[in-house]
Amino acid sequence: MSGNDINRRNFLKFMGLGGVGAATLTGCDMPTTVTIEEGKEKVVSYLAPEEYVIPGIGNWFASTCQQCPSGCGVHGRVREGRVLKLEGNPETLNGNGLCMMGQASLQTHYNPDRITQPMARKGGSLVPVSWDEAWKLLQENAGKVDAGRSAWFTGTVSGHQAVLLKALNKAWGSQDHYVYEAINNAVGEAVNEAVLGEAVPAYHLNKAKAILSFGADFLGTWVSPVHFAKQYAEFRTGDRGILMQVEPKMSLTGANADMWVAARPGTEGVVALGIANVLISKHQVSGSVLPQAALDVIAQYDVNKVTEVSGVSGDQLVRMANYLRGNSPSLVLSGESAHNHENGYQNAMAAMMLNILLGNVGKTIDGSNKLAVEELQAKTGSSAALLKFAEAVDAGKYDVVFFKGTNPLFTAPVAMDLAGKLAKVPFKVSLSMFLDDTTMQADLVLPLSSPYEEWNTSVAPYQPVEAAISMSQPLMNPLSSETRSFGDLLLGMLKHHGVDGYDFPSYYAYLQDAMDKLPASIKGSAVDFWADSVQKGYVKATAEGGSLTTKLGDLSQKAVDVGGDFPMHLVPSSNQTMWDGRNANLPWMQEQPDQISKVFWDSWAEIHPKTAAKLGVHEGDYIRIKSDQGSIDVKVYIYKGVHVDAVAVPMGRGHKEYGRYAKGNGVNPLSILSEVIEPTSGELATHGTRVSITKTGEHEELPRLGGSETQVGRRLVSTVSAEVFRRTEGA
Amino acid sequence: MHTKDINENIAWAKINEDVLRSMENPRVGYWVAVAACILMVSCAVLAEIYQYQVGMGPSNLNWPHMWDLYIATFVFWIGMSHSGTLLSAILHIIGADWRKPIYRFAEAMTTFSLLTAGLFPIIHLGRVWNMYWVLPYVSDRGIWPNFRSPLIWDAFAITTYLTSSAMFLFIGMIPDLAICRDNARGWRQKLYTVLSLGWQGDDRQWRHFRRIYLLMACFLIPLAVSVHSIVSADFAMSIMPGWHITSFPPYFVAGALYSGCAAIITLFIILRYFFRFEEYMTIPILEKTCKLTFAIAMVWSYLTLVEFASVWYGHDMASKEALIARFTGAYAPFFWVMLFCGIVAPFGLAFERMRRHLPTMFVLSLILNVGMWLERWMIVTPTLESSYYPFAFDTMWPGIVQWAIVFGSFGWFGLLFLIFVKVFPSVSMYEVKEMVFHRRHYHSEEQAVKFHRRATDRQLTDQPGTEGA
Amino acid sequence: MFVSNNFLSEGCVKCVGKTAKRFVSMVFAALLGFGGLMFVGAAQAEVPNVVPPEGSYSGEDVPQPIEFPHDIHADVNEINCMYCHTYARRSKVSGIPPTSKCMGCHTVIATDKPRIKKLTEYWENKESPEWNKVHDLPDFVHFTHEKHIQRFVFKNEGMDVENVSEVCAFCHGDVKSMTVAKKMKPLTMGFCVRCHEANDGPSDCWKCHK
Amino acid sequence: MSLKNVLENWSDYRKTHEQGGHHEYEHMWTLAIDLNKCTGCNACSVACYAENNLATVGKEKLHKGQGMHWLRMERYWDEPQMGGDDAEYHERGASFLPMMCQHCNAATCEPVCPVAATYHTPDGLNAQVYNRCIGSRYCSNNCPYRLRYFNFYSYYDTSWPEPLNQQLNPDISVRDKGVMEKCTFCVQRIRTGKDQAASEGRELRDGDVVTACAQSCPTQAIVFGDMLDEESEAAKLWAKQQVELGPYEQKKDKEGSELRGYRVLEALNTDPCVMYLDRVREA
Repeated sequence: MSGNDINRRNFLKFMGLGGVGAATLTGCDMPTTVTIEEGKEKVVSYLAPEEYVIPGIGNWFASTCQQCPSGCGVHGRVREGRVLKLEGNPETLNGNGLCMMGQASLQTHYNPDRITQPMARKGGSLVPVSWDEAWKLLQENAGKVDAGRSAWFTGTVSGHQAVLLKALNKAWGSQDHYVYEAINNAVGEAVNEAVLGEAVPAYHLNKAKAILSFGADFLGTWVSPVHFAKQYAEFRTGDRGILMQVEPKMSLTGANADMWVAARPGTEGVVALGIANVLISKHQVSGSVLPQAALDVIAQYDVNKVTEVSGVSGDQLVRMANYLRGNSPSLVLSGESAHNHENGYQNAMAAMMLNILLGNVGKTIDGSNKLAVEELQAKTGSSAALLKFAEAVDAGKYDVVFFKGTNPLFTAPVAMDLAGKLAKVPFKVSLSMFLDDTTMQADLVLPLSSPYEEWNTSVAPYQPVEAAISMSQPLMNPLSSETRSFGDLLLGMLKHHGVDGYDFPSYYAYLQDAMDKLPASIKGSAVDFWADSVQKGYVKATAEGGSLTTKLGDLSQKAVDVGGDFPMHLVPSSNQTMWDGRNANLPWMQEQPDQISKVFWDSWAEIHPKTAAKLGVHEGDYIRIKSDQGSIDVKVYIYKGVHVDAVAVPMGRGHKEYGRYAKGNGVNPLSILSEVIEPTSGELATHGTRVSITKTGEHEELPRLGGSETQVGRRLVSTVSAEVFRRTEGA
Repeated sequence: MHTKDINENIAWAKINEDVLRSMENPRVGYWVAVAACILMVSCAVLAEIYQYQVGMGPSNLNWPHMWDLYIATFVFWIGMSHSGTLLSAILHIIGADWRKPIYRFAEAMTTFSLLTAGLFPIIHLGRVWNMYWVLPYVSDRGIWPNFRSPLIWDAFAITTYLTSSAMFLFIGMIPDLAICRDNARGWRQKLYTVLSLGWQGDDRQWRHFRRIYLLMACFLIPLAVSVHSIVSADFAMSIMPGWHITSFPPYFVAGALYSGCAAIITLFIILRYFFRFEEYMTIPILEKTCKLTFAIAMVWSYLTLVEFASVWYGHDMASKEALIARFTGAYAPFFWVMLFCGIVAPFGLAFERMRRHLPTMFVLSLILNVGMWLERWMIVTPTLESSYYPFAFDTMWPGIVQWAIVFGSFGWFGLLFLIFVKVFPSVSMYEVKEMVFHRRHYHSEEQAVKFHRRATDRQLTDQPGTEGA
Repeated sequence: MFVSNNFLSEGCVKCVGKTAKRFVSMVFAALLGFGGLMFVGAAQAEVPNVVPPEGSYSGEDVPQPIEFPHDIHADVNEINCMYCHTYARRSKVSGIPPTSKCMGCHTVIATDKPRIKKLTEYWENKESPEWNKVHDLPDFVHFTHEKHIQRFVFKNEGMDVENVSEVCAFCHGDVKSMTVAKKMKPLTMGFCVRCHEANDGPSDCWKCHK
Repeated sequence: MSLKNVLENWSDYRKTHEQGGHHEYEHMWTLAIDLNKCTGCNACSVACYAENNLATVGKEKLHKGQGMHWLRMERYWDEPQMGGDDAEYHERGASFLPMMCQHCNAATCEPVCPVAATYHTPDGLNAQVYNRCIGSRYCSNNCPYRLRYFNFYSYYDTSWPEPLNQQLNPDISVRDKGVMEKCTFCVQRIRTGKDQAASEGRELRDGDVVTACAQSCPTQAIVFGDMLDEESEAAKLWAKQQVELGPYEQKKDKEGSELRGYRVLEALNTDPCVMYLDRVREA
């Protein structure tokens, strides 16, 4: 690890890209085409290397992964001026581990489709321009907009970038900063806020003896998967907790569950009420912690009713209740597939009710430890922001809109006609590394440097134990001299706008200054705070977590409608491979088979064998999934991990732009979503779309890894019962 | 029923004349055949160049199907080569003199099919340009091939067998080459002068010739058996279900003789028809060949069934699954066709009327060989389709590159053979003369009754050696 | 012994670098060479406990941006090789000295010479010269200078670090006598393997192949 | 080994060829993989791509079975004979199995290679020397786990368009068409770790070398270590599970032990160096 107190800036300045063996990359000679003739390769020496730089020996530098909003700490292996490999930073939330997206974030950095210079729309198409011209265009179009007529539309932002962005908005006289993430936990946050008094509390999976998760894919896409995986390992050792997952389509977490229960989409809340009913009526769990209104609702949902509504059998309900009753403390979570419905708020509320009923609050759910500096905290995304933004744009509210770190034209349902509405914005600026679907519609494109080329601070939205500021430092020289870091651009815009107090030569200088001004409680006693933080990759600020309240809201459930012409539920599932589509341009991610279906490089629809039999389709047959907003044709994968009434199509593929690896690859289920909205939180109910499926008659082999779905009687993975495990390895 | 297998009254000069006639004045049909073969070879050459440039990918080989048609066809051609040894060496030693008019082209077939077979292990290498690494040469790097690998044994076996069978072919041809020399002019005379090694046909030469010929025959028989046993070791030495089978060596040898004999019938009919060798390649000889083929077919069928049975009654689940997969898996149609061609079709050989009907025999012999080619494919591929590891189960269809090269290999063999029949006598003149001589002296009408060998005939007295000293 | 040390060596046969010719010359040496080419270590007696590798090669002249005179530095001024090639004892690569190191001396020494002027020009432009690689091993070879220097110099009893150039010469030839370095040893696998055998180096393929 | 060496050490040479492998190991690198902790998240697989210059081959080729996933994450559904049932849904979730080269001590791939490009190192690794490989692909055919992958094309043309190629790890070669490749237990890391230890003048310690997969695993389900170092975590795990290298049937299994450790297809007597610990389910 980097044990050197160094000035990274100088290091990079003096280090020629590639260092020794720069002209041809070492390791790239092909075994069959070897030349060892003299004078065929070039060697460039260092100009003036740092003491610790030894060619041929890798150094590790800390940074932060920006591939998803979790913000895991990483160590990057740097050799001869190139970053080669990322590993988890053991001292941060994610520990040693790093998920596949984090591993592949290197390919974001080295991507061949990165934008290498500013581009402006001229005569209908984007053409490269110089930075001078770009700044001029920006000044002309954005410099003198009226107050309040500009907006930022970004993904999750935190740290000093958020500070600068806020300052910039202020200078423009606008309050409008929309933070949009297609994969979010916004409904859950709203319920947490209402019930617990805190939007993102700390979950202690490792302390739970049983976890019941309603569609919260905490090993895959929910909140902070790598951190949860680490806790999950603890949860599974010793006395081994029991994991139950209730959802319409098997997620990665579901695949690891002891009990995976398929519930009709949108009925997770009903299942939760049913479990509560069993707990109270059969197990004499005292309902006194719940308000009477809640108990009345629970009483309505006896086993038969729950079975009728959700399709979850009485036996399953009783077993789940038994597990929860017998293993305390437990933890009940709710996620994507429960939240993203018209009744998502009630679903999440019902799940939260179980936590209160079982007395988990304060044991496995705790107050989190927010960073004391409010302005550095993460602004987490929601799809409500997208809806509001679309509305505002449609109303012609903005003259200038800045996009950064999000691709709404890909993730927004076609029904919203976001593209059409965006046409009403005269000047759209996209700050992006790639020509994604949104950037292609921009009037001005400013090329960003990659997270591994820039200085940055960020704050992870999920701060369970210790609040921390994550530090990013450049792991190598920028690949292109024409890209700029987001921080530098913000600073530049502030300067162009003539805002006082931002007279720094670079974002790096600003950051050093800003870090220096952090309160002493955060800075601690380090001799050289800056160097120490950069070297460690984080600044930790321990504080007592707040305490949580338990104000349960309304539990009454809305009946899921029958669907009429559209009897099936569309589940646009999320997974780690593609996330919301941002990973579609990474060849490693495309090449990785999906965790559950093992399909690669393509989209697929998951249906239950019974549904398939009814349609008469086999694996690889195309089905047409039709909603009131359009249809998509997609190949099917048939297995028993999806509810009979549901058809699951993973999101993330089907880009129209976004580089050679993403373009034209698969279909985008988000494109046919109906505009269903969860009324309480205002979120887009992405799982609320009803569809019909028909066979198209076309067939193409499904690109799927693995010749057999079962072990064909070999003992490759065998299963022992938890009882045996506890006997032999239990604590 | 007894029919004369050769007319003993045939004049010796006519034998020379007939055989030498077959060597000259190629007709249009010959050139068409040559052109067709060259075309086939060009397909293969183009495919190979493409494969060399691009890699093994276009051949559709994949994980887990690392081997496919190349190895199957390699085994097929190696098998084909066993017929020549059978006819010339084994039948020579056991004294079946009806082989005499037909052994020459069978031997040529041996050599050429080996030349064809030898190409396949080379073609199938991912890095052809390093193929010489399998040979134990003294290297600057001080490294050696892995002598434990059956592929190395293959390299040794094939090169040895090729050398020996080519020698055997050549040595057996020397007296005939001398006849050619004496009758030829121009480049042919020069060629035959060199090749006949100064053969004068005197006593001493004949004595040496007989000895060396017998010696070579004795040497070749164990060699041939070992070669195909070694080829079978490519599979039998592995641990894959469906390959790791103890009975593979005899099974492969039987299969080899089987396909070789079937090929002999094919070529017999072709040569007889086009070169008008009716007087030498007579129906009775064909009948005997057919009977021999039938016997071998039955041995092969027996071994096939033994293989099934031993797997079925064995304890290895994976092997059993592999067997069942052959009968029911993706390649099952080919497997059933193979069983039909290999086990059912040869019963056609059991009927005299069919045996004596040339077109039927021609078609039947081709069917048998299709069966034998499929057999090799069905050994290689279904095992790779489903073996121990379910995650790697996969069905693969060979790509056009593989087909082109396999197709071309037949052209290559045909081309070599076509050249052979016009440059060298495809019927052994001196041995036919011997045969005629013997028939005249021992097999005349009354002698035939007296001396003709029959199993039931216990009154043999002074049966002369059919191979004169 | 029937098979001499030199049985497989290239002895003093000039190898011209083409594989085919090398092969021929090898066979030639093998035929003629039995025992006749025994010459062990007379020239390099300074390095104890070592059987120096055998084989020679006549490299081409490689043009360099600056004709660096190894002879003046290493021979006339007796500068230790590791003074400039400083990574050799602790890394895989010996390292081309950083330009700053050159300038360490040449801001004062011989500043009027044309080569130094050129160097100064590079330094002032904040550039490093692009040298042409003379001793290149294929990229699938894991060769580490560190191990060799440690074995032959630092952990070699009786070896004087002053004489490190004798060890360097095993693979790089007598650089002291050259201006611009030239490839003087074949650096083929056989060359390595024979030396490894003679000096009990590792014989595992994966020690060097990566 | 030169001819001289062969002659002088004939009996050793003969023995290695009779019995295969080494008999005096310097290290014995092993993995222990706990399927109770493994979530099937694929991080190990991508880490392997990143560390080992694995080519991404694209949809068509990967679908054809010409991909390079050295570490593949297998997913199986329960079937009746493996304790599953014919219920309407997969109630027990999936079984995940991260499968990389098992570095068998009696590797079936080794004896069949015609040019000895694959062999056993004194570190207990099943080595593949890319340069020596001529691409006969026999090793892959003879690997019961199907863990060897062949370069059907020159993937380097297409896999790393500029500047993706700058990510290539210089410590390991990029393979060209026609050679076999497979998991090496990150031999470049072992090499670096050893060099590092040697230059610090100490013995290799547990934790000095971690394979890319083990390092990236979020649940730390994969543990890498030296079996000969009794203090290593991996060796302790093996000992705790009473799984031994060598036999084709574990003593504890014969005794009906309930411990979870097993080796995949052990009965084939390949003597794999990777121990798995059974998946656990509540019922």
